[in-house]
Amino acid sequence: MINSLIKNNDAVFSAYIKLFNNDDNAISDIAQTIIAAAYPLICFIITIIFATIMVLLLVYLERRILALFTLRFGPNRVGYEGILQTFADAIKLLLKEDCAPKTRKKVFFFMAPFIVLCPVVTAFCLLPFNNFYIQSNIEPSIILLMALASIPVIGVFLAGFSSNNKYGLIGAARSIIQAVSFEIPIGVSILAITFMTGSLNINDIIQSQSSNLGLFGWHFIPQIIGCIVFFISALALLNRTPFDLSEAESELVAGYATEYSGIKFALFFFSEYLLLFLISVLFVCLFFGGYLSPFGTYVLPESLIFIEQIFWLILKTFFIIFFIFLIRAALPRLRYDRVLEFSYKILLPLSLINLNIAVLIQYFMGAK
Amino acid sequence: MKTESMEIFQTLSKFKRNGFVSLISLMAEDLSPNAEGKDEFKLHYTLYNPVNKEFKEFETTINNEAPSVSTLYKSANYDEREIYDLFGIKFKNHPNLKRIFLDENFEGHPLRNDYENASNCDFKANIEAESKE
Amino acid sequence: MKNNDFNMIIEFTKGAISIFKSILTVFCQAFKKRVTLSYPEQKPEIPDKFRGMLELNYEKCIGCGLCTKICPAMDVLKIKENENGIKKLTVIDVSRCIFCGNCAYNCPTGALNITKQYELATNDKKDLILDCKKISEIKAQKETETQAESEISQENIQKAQEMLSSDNQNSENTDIPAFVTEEEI
Amino acid sequence: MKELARNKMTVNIGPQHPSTHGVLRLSVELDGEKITKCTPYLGYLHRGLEKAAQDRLFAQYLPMVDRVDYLAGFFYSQAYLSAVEELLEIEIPKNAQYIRVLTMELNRVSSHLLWLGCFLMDLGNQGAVFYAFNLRNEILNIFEKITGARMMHNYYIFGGVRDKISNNILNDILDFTQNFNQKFKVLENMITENPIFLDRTKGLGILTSEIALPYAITGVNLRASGLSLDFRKEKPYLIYDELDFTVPTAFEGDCYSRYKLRIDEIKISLDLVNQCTDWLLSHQEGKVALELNQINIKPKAGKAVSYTESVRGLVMCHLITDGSEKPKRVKWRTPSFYAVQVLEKLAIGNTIADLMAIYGSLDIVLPEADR
Repeated sequence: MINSLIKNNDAVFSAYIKLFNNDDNAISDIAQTIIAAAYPLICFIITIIFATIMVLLLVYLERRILALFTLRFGPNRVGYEGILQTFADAIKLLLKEDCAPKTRKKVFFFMAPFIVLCPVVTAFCLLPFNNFYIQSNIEPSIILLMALASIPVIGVFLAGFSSNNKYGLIGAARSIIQAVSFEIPIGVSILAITFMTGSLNINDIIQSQSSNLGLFGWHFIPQIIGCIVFFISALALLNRTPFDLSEAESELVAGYATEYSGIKFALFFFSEYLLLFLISVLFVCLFFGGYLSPFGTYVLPESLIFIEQIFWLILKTFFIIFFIFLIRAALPRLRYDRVLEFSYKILLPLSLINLNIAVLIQYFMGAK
Repeated sequence: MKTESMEIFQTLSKFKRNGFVSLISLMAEDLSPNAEGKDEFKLHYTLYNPVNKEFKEFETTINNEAPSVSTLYKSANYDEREIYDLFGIKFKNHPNLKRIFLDENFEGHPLRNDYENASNCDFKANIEAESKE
Repeated sequence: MKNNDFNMIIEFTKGAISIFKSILTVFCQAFKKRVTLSYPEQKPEIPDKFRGMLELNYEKCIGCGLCTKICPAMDVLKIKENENGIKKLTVIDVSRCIFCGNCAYNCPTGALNITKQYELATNDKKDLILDCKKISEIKAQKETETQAESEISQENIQKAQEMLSSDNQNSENTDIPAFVTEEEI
Repeated sequence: MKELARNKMTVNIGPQHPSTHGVLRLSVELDGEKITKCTPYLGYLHRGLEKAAQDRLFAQYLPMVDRVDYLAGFFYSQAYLSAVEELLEIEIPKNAQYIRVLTMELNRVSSHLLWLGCFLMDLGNQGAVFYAFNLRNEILNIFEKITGARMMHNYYIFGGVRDKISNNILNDILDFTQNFNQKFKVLENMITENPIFLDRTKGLGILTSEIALPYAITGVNLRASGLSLDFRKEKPYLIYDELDFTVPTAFEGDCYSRYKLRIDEIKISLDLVNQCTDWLLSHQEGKVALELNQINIKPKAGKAVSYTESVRGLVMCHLITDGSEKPKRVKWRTPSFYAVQVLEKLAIGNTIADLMAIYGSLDIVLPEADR
């Protein structure tokens, strides 16, 4: 069972060994084991560096884009057009004194940021940025990814609960209920996708969307309802406007993170934006053909396709994220009880209808 | 004209029965010390009748105490607390007669005529001390 | 019931459309002109009547005391006797000023004026306590110096004048301190 | 478990809470997310303005009056000055009256715009506040040209106003009012039909006239519940009886109708501004102030009360003098003071999110309530 799970991974690993092993006998067994031991570490470091750059870029972009819609400039002084602003902010947060209330529950208070951060970073290894190199290409990767993406809520709850702050407690309770109610429509719309493709692997789902039609072969056309439902639920899962109830500034100050400061707050912030990136990538992979080119064929020569694939994926993801930022500037916040009503009365039925559509398509058109 | 304290309540309830349902303003004025050398205050009630669009001003002189009209007019609750805070007039049967603007531990009632303007003196003393430095 | 459901669907689609409309209106704002001024490089337009820093023409002041009488912040302006025994307004404590302009509006001789200067932030609060006498002396000294310079030789009058016109601009900006503290006296 | 479920939680909102616009403290008792009791605490911004009047000359107190409500300073100057002018027994020139009305109505628009932005921010909208402030900025620029300051104007004086408004500025004002609707459309498109906004405001915080009258609520909050009490019509001051305007009313008394009324009021005020500007453009010669010695104001002993319809409701200035050069007692009747009080009643049964919406829709400005 486990062997079959890491089957794909083995292939990548052996390819990695071969990279260092130009003539087959030159490398000794000891060196091979050292490389084998270093492999996860290198993966981890690459992930962390990539994630950090992404988060810093996203925070910067959010501020610039929000400013764009509100007739301002946004940060434009530090570095070229303010590109180093978030870097400076991050350094400031890391060097800041870490204040915490005396009455906190110490263990949980300390644990909470890490519980939020770790699963999000872990989930990064499941993302297929191109067809050639996926850190961990296990068979049911989408299930694992959704499972990892729903763990942070526990951390959020612990943070609100352990900081002994009433705003934090209310925020934590809100985010738990929100996560529980919005994971159902997300799950059902993913189910519809898996019906369409017959696979639980994200890479397979992307591959199933490739056709000569390019853009028009992607899942968002037959699954338009599912696409909308997934997007709205993702907004709720990410605590973005109009569903930012757990950290509603005008009501709960900062929600669960009210008592956090310095590096712990930075971790919350970091994982929040990382999750935003993660879910957007997943959304693109499921409905917008992941790393596929919108023209059907790749522009660059075959040896450089892996770069082009990364480019397309990042471009699409940023487009989605841009839209999420736009919504933040435009819409007011929904009320707490209305959010739940919206989830159960509108999104859940819609996602079920979408599931039926997927089944019908599969029945009449047959598997690809 | 000096009214007995219960009379204020009765007159105002009569006004209310006649349609003056809104007490738009309540103001106090310090007249003390009066001819006898005692505390004397004047209360100005301004009433509004939304049906006839009519305004009525009603004045009365009191000593240190007056009946609360907050059961008749809800808005009088804060007004009376303000007057208690700044003048020290005690309103009988008021549901929550506490200071509204100033701190609970503040001494004296600043708008009374016999109030020593201590804080202002401090302010000037501070300035002098600063300039000496 | 069916009719009711139908109405609900219509309302739902209407709502979705108007949400989309509001998102679109916000999106269109991205193409409009930015409002922000990049402050130190780009300065705002200051209207003529702007009430900024106070300025005293020390010679004109007659020490009548109207300004101190009408100042709502009460301790901004201080009148003192100078060495000749003439009362004049000498200290302006801008750190306590509320910039209402009452003193300048009611000055009978026009000695006290409002300038357009609005960049008043300093590191030390004492920088904002102006000594009018000191400022006027420095100004007078500067003027006599420039006059003396210009009278040196008739030959270089033209050159000197050219130099002066540029020098004056520079000197006004750099040499005369805008604020003179009491400490410096 | 049952006892635990029934436990109520007391949350202290403010005085440093992002949506209390200043320094109001609300002590809220929560049952789950439902509010069962709400107690406001005032006084964090108390500056003793009534006490300060007793130490100061009439003209010396005048600049401080702008600061009672920093968003609508002109109204307070007008209230104070009309009380003093009543005791001085003077009538200010026609031009001055028109200029006062013009500036006050512009001020009304600017204050409503600020309210609109902050109200939407309370509801969680991040963008609208910038559009509203941007529009308000244009009005403040005009004020800066007219008076020399953006918020604390000190422009009205005893017997008129300080300066004439030049033709250039009047034309600027006309430009502004003509372009206003087009710019304001952005906000209206964003909000008025937005189902989330409607859901958050319709039927919420209903203030019926039965509640509003005993609580002495005035202004837009009262007019939203069906009573058309506007002191510009009721007790016309200045030249309001010569101007042509209507007083909009609504009957629902909820947050949405209060929002609607304020939007209507912005438009009516702009119309009034237009009327005043047209009049002033054709009457440039007239005096704008009586020649009074500003420092030596000594009204006769007596009592004067002035009624002014401010942005937030009725502003009354009770002035009692004893013939000296300082007022004996100045009492401000401020509308926000009463609007805070009604919050106790309106909050009950609503959630925290709704409390912020109600609080925002009542347009409470704390310095005004605390004085």
